[in-house]
Amino acid sequence: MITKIARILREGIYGVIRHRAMSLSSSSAVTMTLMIVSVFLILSVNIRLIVDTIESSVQIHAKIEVGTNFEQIRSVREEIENLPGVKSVTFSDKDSELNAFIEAYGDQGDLFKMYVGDKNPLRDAFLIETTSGESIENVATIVAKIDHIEKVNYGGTGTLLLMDSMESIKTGTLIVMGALGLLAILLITNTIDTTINARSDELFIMRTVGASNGFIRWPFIIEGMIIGMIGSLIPIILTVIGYIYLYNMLDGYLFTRIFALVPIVPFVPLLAAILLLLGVVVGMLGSFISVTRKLWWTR
Amino acid sequence: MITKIARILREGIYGVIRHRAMSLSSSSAVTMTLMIVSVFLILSVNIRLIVDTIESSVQIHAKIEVGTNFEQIRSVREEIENLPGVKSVTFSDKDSELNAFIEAYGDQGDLFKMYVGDKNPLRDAFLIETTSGESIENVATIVAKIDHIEKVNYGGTGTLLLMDSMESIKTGTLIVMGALGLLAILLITNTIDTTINARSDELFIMRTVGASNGFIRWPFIIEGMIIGMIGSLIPIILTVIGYIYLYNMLDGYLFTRIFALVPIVPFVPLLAAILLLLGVVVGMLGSFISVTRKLWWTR
Amino acid sequence: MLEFNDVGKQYKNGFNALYNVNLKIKQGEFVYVIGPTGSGKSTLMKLINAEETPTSGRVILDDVDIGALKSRQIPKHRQSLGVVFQDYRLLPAKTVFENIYFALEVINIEKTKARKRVREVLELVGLADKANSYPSQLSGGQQQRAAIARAIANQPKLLIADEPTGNLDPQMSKEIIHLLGKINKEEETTIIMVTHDEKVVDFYKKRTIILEDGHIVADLVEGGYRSHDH
Amino acid sequence: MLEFNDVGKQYKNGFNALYNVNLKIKQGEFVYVIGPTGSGKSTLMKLINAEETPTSGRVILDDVDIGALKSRQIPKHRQSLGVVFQDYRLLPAKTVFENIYFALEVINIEKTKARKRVREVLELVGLADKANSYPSQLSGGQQQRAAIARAIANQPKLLIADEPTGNLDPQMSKEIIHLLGKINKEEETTIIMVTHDEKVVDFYKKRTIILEDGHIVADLVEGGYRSHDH
Ligand SMILES: Nc1ncnc2c1ncn2[C@@H]1O[C@H](COP(=O)(O)OP(=O)(O)OP(=O)(O)O)[C@@H](O)[C@H]1O
Ligand SMILES: Nc1ncnc2c1ncn2[C@@H]1O[C@H](COP(=O)(O)OP(=O)(O)OP(=O)(O)O)[C@@H](O)[C@H]1O
Ligand SMILES: [Mg+2]
Ligand SMILES: [Mg+2]
Repeated sequence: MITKIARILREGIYGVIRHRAMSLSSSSAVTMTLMIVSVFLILSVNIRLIVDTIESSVQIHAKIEVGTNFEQIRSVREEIENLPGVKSVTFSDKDSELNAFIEAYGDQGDLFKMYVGDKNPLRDAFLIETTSGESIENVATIVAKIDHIEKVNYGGTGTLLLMDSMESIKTGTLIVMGALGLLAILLITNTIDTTINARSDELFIMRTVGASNGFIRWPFIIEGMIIGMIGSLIPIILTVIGYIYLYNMLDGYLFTRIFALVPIVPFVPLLAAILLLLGVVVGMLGSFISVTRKLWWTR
Repeated sequence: MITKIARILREGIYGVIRHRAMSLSSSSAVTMTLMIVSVFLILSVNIRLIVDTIESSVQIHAKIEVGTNFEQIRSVREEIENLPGVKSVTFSDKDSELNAFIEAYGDQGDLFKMYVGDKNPLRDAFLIETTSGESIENVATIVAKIDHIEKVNYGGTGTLLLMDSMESIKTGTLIVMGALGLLAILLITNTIDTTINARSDELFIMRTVGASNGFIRWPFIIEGMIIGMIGSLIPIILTVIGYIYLYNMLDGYLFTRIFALVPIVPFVPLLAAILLLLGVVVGMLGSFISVTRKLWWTR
Repeated sequence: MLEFNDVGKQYKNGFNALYNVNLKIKQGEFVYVIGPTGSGKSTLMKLINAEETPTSGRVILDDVDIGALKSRQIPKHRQSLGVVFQDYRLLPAKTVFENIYFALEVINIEKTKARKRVREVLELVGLADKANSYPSQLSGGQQQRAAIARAIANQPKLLIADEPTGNLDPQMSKEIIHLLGKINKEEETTIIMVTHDEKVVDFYKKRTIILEDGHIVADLVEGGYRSHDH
Repeated sequence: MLEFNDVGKQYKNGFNALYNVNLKIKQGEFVYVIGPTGSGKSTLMKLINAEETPTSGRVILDDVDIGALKSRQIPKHRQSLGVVFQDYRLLPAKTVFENIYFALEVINIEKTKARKRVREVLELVGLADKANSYPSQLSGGQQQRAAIARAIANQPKLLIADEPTGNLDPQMSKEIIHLLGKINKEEETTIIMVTHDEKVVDFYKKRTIILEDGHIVADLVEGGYRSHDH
């Protein structure tokens, strides 16, 4: 058993070394493919984080009827907090509402100063954060029907549209990632296939000398794994160094303090693991498929 | 001459046909690479369009001093229009300013109704559109110094940050596109190289039989072109059909009426041309480089 | 031990290489197969090696119908054979030593024993000094001897050799034939050898089968190249 | 016409295949090169074909130093040669016809003339019926004859044939030697032929150069395999 494994490993390593040019060439194909995957992964994960940030920044603004007493407010708050899709509920009395209003309208804000004090026409309100952009509309509708709630506002159709586009972006990145992942797998498989195809005479000779399919196959599978592993090294190194560099250079934020980058840990180790796995496992699989198909046509 | 070209074409075509499996395999590698390029191109071009749309929706708001007469307003307007980076200038008198204000603040807008008429504290203003997000700050600074302009406003640092991120996104897509293009070129070259590598014995035999490098090289270059061409067919078809379908399904808009998709013509034909060119030219080049290098090592 | 029953072989392109071949070879025999180029000698060998299947008739080795072997049964069959291929079929990325060692690994021979055996057969064919050369670094005759060494390494019951001396000088040819004769005698290995070498056939007289255009035209127990007249 | 001046050849792995070879071959000569396997015969041929370069001394053909030819000058040189390689070197993806046609296209022969010539040489080596077969569909001897046909197709001034009859039966060998003899006489082609075939060397007596371990040990104008004793 151990001698068998030793043989397989030895032959696999020899195969890579003795067909240096070929191995290097297919390794670099794997490298390029994984570079693309890596760039795409970094982009899409960060886009998703940004989208999440934007989504979670949207709040539902629920005005409370005038004359609702403290007890009632507390029970309404509890009711809202227990709704599915609600992340947090904050109470904001009418004074802070006015302040927020004045602040928000900057320049023109002064026009409202006259309302400060008893003339304040605004209402106490709840600020409700939802867990996802999708639940905003739902939560808003339900909250609107709760007793003592006068009016619910969440930026109207504009916000909903924004939320819709954010969801679309998320789905979009998922679809593109899936398609790209598939293409990457096919590309790597194809690369390994070409490598082995170029050596089908060896497979043939081994067969005619009495080697069984299993005997022939394993060293090639090891070869595919090694090629995949070598091919994933550069993308991994570049990804790790590149992302850490970028992260530190940008101080962890994209454009503004609002959009944080995905933190280095655990993202970068995970990414490295994915790249390695893609290289090794797909390399192995490509090898297996290719050899099996070749042997299928060899008597 | 004609017989020479005929030979080259014939041999190139034969080469592809007689090494069917190999040709198909490398064609599909080209296909996958170009699929990735295509998806990326579609994404980035549309992202750039959206970014442009967002950028151009930002206006500079320049208030005119009270008491500026019609003549003066006209001359100021002309002066602004002649500034570099200015796309259009619209005059908006204080009544329409108030209306816009009331409308923009929706719900709370009613609070301003009391100002309608002579009590209107607002100013006449110019709405200035710039050609790009980058020029906003510049134009604003210059306009602020023009006589009879009281105050200039463009949404403040928030808008500038947005503009910054938009520019970053544009640069980002350009960098990613460049890197991806390079990777694609390397991948295709590598694929063709592997294909020819697997047939280096043929090159060697041709040499030993007295064929000159030029004689050997040309058919292989044609082969590379054919493989590249075949490889670009599927991406072209999928891209054309896919984009037209998507465009029609979404009715030309992404999420909202604000974000238009890049129109089918001339985008799709151009994209098809780029894919074909990438396949054919890079296939040719890969072939050329590979054969030349192989011949370099063959006596 | 080996039997051809009415065997015909037509290649995929329609060419008929063998017609109605009937043949019986007993355990321990040494048989020459001779005939003009293209007469079907290698085709006959390929049928024994299960590389090609007969289009009619049956090839039977020790009660096993070789033509009917399933793909996954073939390795077992080949492991009991030794084959010298006309085109050598050495693995280009392995040294001479490794090429022969490979054939022993296939039948699961213990490491030190296998190494010893490889050195033994290399000595036998006079190639000990080229053990670590790759096939591309060998002369034609050296490659041929490496192929012979590989074929005899696993001490097969049946050895088929397709033109094993075509690239050897007369002296070396003689030695190789001598070696095969010894193996045939001492280990009772059945040997079927395709050859064009009149000298060999005339000198070491053995049973000789003559093929012409896919037909067996003579099967001479007394042997000799010239004993058959066109 | 062809001259070896003190030629030595050491391969990259350090093996010394030729020592101090001195040789003069005149226009129109027919020369056998014989010797045990691994004695350096093919190496000698490869030096003439500019496939290998001498590590010492010079190989001169018609005043041209072959070893000093630049890579881009080599094709011209080879176009004036005809070479039968020991390992045939047929293009696997071309039919027999196309393989030979290729050698004529290389020297820019007009299409209809080239086609005629291909048919002619195929006829000469008895391979007309296999014109459209691929090398993998040929028997060993047929591949060898295809290689011979390709070598003589361009009517070279100098023909070097490395073991051209190793896979041919005696009858066919005789015919091929006869054919080469005719070419030698009628077209004044200089022919250098490596062979192990004692019969041929003894029967068609020609100048015979004997190599052993990289040394020329005899250069017999009268010829014959046995005339040299070990
Ligand atoms: N794969 C193939 N497809 C078609 N025809 C083939 C194939 N292999 C061999 N042939 C033909 O079958 C005939 C017999 O071939 P085979 O190789 O058995 O000859 P042979 O007796 O071994 O000749 P040689 O002495 O030249 O090796 C030949 O005419 C050959 O062209
Ligand atoms: N590329 C190479 N690298 C190293 N050694 C080589 C190489 N080619 C040939 N040799 C060695 O050089 C010696 C002469 O080889 P060569 O091919 O010239 O022999 P040969 O006389 O043609 O033999 P044969 O009759 O067997 O064809 C041999 O011992 C061989 O192992
Ligand atoms: Mg044969
Ligand atoms: Mg030789």
